Amino acid sequence: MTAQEVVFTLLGAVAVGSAILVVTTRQLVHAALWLVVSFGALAGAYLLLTAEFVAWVQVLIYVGAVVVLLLFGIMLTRAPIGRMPRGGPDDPLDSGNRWAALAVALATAGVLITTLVHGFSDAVIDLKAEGGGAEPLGASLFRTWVLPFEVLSVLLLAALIGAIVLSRTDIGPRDREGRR
Amino acid sequence: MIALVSLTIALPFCAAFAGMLLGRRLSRTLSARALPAAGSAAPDAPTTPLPAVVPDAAPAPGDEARVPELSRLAGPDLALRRLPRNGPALIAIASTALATLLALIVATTVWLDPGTREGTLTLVPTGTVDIAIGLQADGLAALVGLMVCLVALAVQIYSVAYLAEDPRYCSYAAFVSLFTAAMLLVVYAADLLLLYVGWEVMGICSYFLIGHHWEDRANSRAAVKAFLMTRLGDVGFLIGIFALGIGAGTFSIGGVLDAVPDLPAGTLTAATLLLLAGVAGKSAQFPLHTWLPDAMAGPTPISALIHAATMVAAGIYVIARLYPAFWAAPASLTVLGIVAVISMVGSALAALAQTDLKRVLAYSTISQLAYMAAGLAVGAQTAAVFHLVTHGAFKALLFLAAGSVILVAGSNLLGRYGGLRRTMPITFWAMTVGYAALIGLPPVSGFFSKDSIIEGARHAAATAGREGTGDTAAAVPDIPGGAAWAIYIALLVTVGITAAYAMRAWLMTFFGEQRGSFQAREAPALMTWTVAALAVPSAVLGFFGLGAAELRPHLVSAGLALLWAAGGGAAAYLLWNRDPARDPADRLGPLRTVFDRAFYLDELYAALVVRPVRAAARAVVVADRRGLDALVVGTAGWSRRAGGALRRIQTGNAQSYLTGLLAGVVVIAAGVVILL
Amino acid sequence: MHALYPLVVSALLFSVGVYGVLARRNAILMLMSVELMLNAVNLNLVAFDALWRDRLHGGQLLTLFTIVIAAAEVGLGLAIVLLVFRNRKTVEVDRLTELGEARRDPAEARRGADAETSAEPVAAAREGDGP
Amino acid sequence: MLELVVKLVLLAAAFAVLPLLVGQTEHKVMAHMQARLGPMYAGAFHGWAQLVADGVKFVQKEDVVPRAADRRIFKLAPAVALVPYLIVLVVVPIGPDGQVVLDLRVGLFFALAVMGVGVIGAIMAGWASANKYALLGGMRVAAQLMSYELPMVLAAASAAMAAGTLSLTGIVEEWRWWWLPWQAIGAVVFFVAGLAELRRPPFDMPVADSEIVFGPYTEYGGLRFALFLLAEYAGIVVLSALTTVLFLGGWKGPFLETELGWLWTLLKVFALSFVVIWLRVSYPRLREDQLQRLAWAWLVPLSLLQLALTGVVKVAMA
Repeated sequence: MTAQEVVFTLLGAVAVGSAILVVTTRQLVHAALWLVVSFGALAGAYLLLTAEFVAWVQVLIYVGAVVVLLLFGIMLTRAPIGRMPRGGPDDPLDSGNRWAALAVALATAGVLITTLVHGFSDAVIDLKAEGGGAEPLGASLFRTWVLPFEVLSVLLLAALIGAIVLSRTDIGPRDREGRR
Repeated sequence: MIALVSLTIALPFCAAFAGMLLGRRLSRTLSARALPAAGSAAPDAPTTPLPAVVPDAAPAPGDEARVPELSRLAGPDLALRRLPRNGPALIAIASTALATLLALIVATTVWLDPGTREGTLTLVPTGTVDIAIGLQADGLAALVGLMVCLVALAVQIYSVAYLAEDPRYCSYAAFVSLFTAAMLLVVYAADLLLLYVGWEVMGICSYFLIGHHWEDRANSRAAVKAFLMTRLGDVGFLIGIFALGIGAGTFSIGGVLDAVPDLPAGTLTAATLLLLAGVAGKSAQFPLHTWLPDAMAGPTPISALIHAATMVAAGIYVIARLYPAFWAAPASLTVLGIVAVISMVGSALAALAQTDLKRVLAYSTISQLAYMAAGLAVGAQTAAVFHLVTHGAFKALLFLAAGSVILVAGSNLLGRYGGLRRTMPITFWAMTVGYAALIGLPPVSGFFSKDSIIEGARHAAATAGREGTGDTAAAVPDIPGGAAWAIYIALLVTVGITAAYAMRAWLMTFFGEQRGSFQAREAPALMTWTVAALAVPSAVLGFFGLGAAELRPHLVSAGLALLWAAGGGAAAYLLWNRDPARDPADRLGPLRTVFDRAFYLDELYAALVVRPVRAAARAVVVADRRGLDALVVGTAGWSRRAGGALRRIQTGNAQSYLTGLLAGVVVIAAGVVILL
Repeated sequence: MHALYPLVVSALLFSVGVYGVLARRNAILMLMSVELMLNAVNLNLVAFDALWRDRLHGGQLLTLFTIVIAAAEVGLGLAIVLLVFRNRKTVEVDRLTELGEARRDPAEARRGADAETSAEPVAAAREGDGP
Repeated sequence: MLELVVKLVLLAAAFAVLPLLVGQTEHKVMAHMQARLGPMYAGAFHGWAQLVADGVKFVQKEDVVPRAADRRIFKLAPAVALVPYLIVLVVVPIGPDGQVVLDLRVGLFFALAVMGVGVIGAIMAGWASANKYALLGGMRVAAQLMSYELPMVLAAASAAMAAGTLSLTGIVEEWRWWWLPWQAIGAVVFFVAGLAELRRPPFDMPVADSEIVFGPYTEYGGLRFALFLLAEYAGIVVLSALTTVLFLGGWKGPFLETELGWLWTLLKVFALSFVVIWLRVSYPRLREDQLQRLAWAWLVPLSLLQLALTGVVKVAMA
C-alpha cells in the first residue's frame, strides 16, 4: 500500500462516511453540511488522481453553489431546526420503504463491486502530475470537445429559462377568460 | 334501336337527378323572370311551404278549412298557370314526354317489323357467369314500355295540379322519374340481373313515394310495410334468378330461355317457384298482397302509377317474359293459378265492402292482376299481356279520376260522395268508361281482354287431362284439370263480384244526393283533361286485340261473363236503389266486416308472424341481457377485480416505483454478471 | 495506485446515493442523494481518465460537463420543489400521489369501483396554482 | 520545509495583525469622516489598543448558546466563516520570486472556490440560531452570494484571460501598467461583487440591524461574535489582496519592485481597504431589489463586456 493509497483510502472513507450520514441524518441542514464534507473529500480524491482543475471546479460549483442552493431550498421549505423524531408514516425524512431501499442499495453495491473487482483486479493507475491542469484541459475542451461544450451552453440556457418560468408566479398559462 | 331504348331509359333517369338538383333553382329562375310579366301577381315560388293537400283516409277535422284552398284551385285554374314556373315538373314532364316519343318509335318499329332486337352495352366479368348490361326490344317489351311511358306521362301531368302546393314536389317528381326509368329498365332488360336492378330500384322508389307524406305516422308505416313485404318476395326472386342463371350458365334472358329444355325439371320448378315469390310480392298476390291496400296512403297519382298500372304489372310482365320457363314447370303454373284464384275472389269480395274509394280500387287491382296471373296459368299468355295493357289504361284512368273526386270532396270515403254526376260531368263519363272496362262490358277495352282470358281458361279446363290434342288453336300447359276448372269458375264468379263492387262504387259516387259538405265542382282542368285523355285508350284499346285470333271475343265465354256481370251489377243496383243514402254493402250483414277487413289476413299475419317474432325478439333480449350481457358485464367485473388487485401497486409514490425499477435493473445486471 | 480504490469508493458512493433516493421522502434530501450518485460517476470518470491516460482528457472534461449539468439540475429541481411546496405545503415526495390510484376508505371500496374520485386533489392543486 | 514553516508563521502573523489594523483604521477613519475622534484612550496613543481591549472584552463574555439552537453547527459556524480567508491567503503572493506560501497552478480558482465556502459559515450561523431574524439573514446571505458569485468569477476570469494563466503569481508577472485602463471595468466589478459577498456596507442587507437585528449573528456573543468580526475584516484584507493581485499589479510599483515588492502589495491592500471603509461611510444600504438589480442588470453585463474586451484585445495582440 503506497502513501497515495493510504491517503486515498482515508479520503474515500470520509467521502463515503459523510455520504452515509447525508442519507441517514435526522437533521436536514446537517445533511447539506455533510454533503459539503463529502464533496470536499471527493475534491481531495480528484487532487490525488491529478485532476487538479476538476477538484477546484468541484469545490467552486458544488460547495460554493450547489450546496448553497440546497441550503437555500431547505430554508425556503421551512425545515424545522433540530433532530427530527424517527417514527412511522409521519417521519418527515424517511419514507416507508427504507428497508427495501436498503436491500436495493446493498444489492447495487454488491453487483457493482463484484463487477469492478472482476474487471479491474490488476489495473494500476500510473499517477503523473501532468494532465490535470487548466491548460491541457482547456486545449482539449476547445479543440476536441467544442461541440459538446456548445451544446451544453444550450442546455444551460434551457435550464435557466426553465428555472425562471418555474419559480416566477406572475407568468403562467392564461386561463380561459384571458386573465393571468 | 338499342341506343333508342337505352335513351328511353336514361332520359327519366337523368331527369330524376336533374330535377332533384336543379328543380328548385329552375323554379326560382322562372318565377323571377315571370315576375315582371305577371305584374301584380303574387310571386309564390313553389319553395314556399304551404299546407299540402293530403287526401287522408279518415275524415279530417279540417275539411271545412280546406274549402277555400280547394276553391282557389278549382276556380281560376292556377295549376295550369303555374306549370311554366314549376321547375321540377317541367324537367320531369319534358323528359317523360321525350321518353314516350322514343318508346313510341321503338314500338312502331317493332310493330312494323316484328322480331327481337338485342344489344349488349357492356359485359361485366365476374369470374363465373358474366353479367351482360344488355337491352332488348321485342313486341312484348315495346308494348309494355309504351304503356309505362304513357301512364307515367299522364301521372306527371296530373300531379302538377294535384300536388301543386306540395313543398316536396322536387323529390316527388324526381322519384316518379326515377321510378319510370327503373320500370323501363325492367321492361327492356335483356339480362336477369339488370332486370333485378330495375326491380329493386322500383321497390325503393315505391317506398319513398308511398311515404311522401311521412309527417303522418300511418303513411310511413305503410311505406315500411310495402317495402318489407316486397322485399320478402324479392329474396325468393333473387335466389330464383341465381338458380336460373347458374343452371343455364348465363344471366341473359334469351340465353336462359334457350337453355330451358336442357334444364332438369327440379331446378326449373324450384327456380320458377322462387320467382313466383317475388312476383307475388311485387304484383300483390296472395299471400303477400296486404301491402297494396295500405300503400294507398301515398298520393293518388302514385297509386295510379305504381300500384295500378306499372309496378305491380312488373311481376306479371316477368312471368310473361320468362314464360317458356314457366311453361316447362307446370307445378309452378298450378301454384300460380291457385294463388290467382284465391287472390281474385278474395280481393274482389274485400273490394265489395271497402268504404274507402282508393281501397276499393286497390283490391280491384289485386283482383285484376290475379286475372292476368290466371291467364298466364292457363296458357293464355297473349290474353294476359293484353289485359295487362288494358288494365294499365283503365286502372290509371280510375285512379286519376278517383283522385279528382277525392280532391273535390276532400275525403277518401265513399260515404261522403254522392250526386257528383252533374257537377263533375267529365270525370263522371271518364270514370264510367273505366268502370265499364273494369267489369268487362262491351265494347270497352276490358271486355276484350277479360273475355280472352276467360276463353283461355275455358279452353284449358276443357282440354285438361286430355293428351295429344294439339289441334286446337292455343296450346295448353300441363296443369291439373281441377285447377283449370277452379280457375275458370273463379274467373266467372269474380266477374260478377267485380260488377257488384264497381256498380256500388259508381252509384255511391255519382248518384243520389250529396252526402258530404263540400263545394262540388269540376276538378282543375289539367287533371280533368288528363283523365279524359286516358278514357280514350280505356275505351278503344280493346279493338286492337281484334287483330289477333286468340284475342277475339268468343260467344260462350262472353255470354257467360256478361250474364255474371249483369247479375252482380243488378244485385248492387237493387240493393242501392232501396235506399240511395245507404251503403249497399251494409246488406251483407256480418260478412261485411269480414270483407272490409280482407278476411282478417292482416290480423292473421299479426297473430302468426308479428307476435311470435316479437315474442322471440323479447326472448332474445332477455337472453341477451341475462345471458350474454351478464357474461360480458361479468367479464368486466372480473377484470376490474383483477385490476383492483394490481392497482394496489399503483400507489402514485414515485419512490416505490423507482425502488422496483432499480431492483429490476440490479437483478438483470446480476444475471448478466453471473451468466456471462 | 491500484485502480480498485477509486472504483470501489465510487461504487459505494453510488449505492449510498441509491439508498438516499429510495429511502428519503424529503425532496431536497432526494436531490442531495442524486448529487451523491452524480459525484460517484464523476469519481469513476476521473479515475478512468487517469487509468487510461486519456490524451483528450475525455474523463475529466466529461466530469466538468457533469458538474455543470448537475448545477443546472439542482437549480431546476429546486425550482420544482419550491413550486410543489408553494402549492402543497409539503416536500414529501411520497405524499404526492395524485397520479396513483385514489386511496379509499374500506366502506367505499366495498361499495364498488364505480366512484372514481381521484380527480379532486388534482383539481384542488390546480386551484392553488392561481395567482 | 523550513522555508514553508517560516512562511506559514509569517502568514499566521499577517492574518492576526492585518485585520486588526483594518479594524482600527475603520474606527478612526469613520470617526474622522463623521467629524469625531473615535477611540482615544485605550493604549494611550489615539486608542491604538482599542481592538485588543475589545478582544479581551469578548473573551471575558459568557459563552451563550440558545437552547433551541443546533449547538454543533452554531459553534462550528464562526470557524467555517473565518478559516477559508486564512486559506486563501496561502496562495496570495506579496512579492516576486516565491514570496508566496503556495504557488498553485490554478491559484485563482482555488481562491475563488475557497472564498465561496466562507459564505456557508454565515448561512450555517443564520440557520443554527433558531431565530427568525437569523434565518432571514442567512437566506439573504445565500441569495446575495448566488447573485454576486457570477460577476465576480467572470471578472476574475477576465484577468486570467489577459494574463494567460490561472496562477496568481503568474498573473502579477504578466501585469503591465496599461492593464489599468484595459481591465478597469473588471476591477470595479470584481471589487463591488467582492464587497457584496463580504456583506460590507452598502451591501449589508443580511445583517441590516434596523430590520433583522443583526442577521445571522443575532444570537452570537463573546468570542464567537469576535470571530465573525475578524472574518469580516479578514475578508476585507483578502478581497483587497485579490483585487491588488488581479488588477492592480500586486508587488509591481514605480521602483524597487524586487526589494520592496511586499511593501507595494501592502500599500495597495491598505489603499483598497480604505476604499472599503470609505464606501461604508458614504453609501446608504441597498434595498433587496436594488441589490439584485445591480448584480444582474449591471455587474453581469459589465463583466461580460469586460470579458469580450479582453478577448478582443488578446486576439488583436496575438
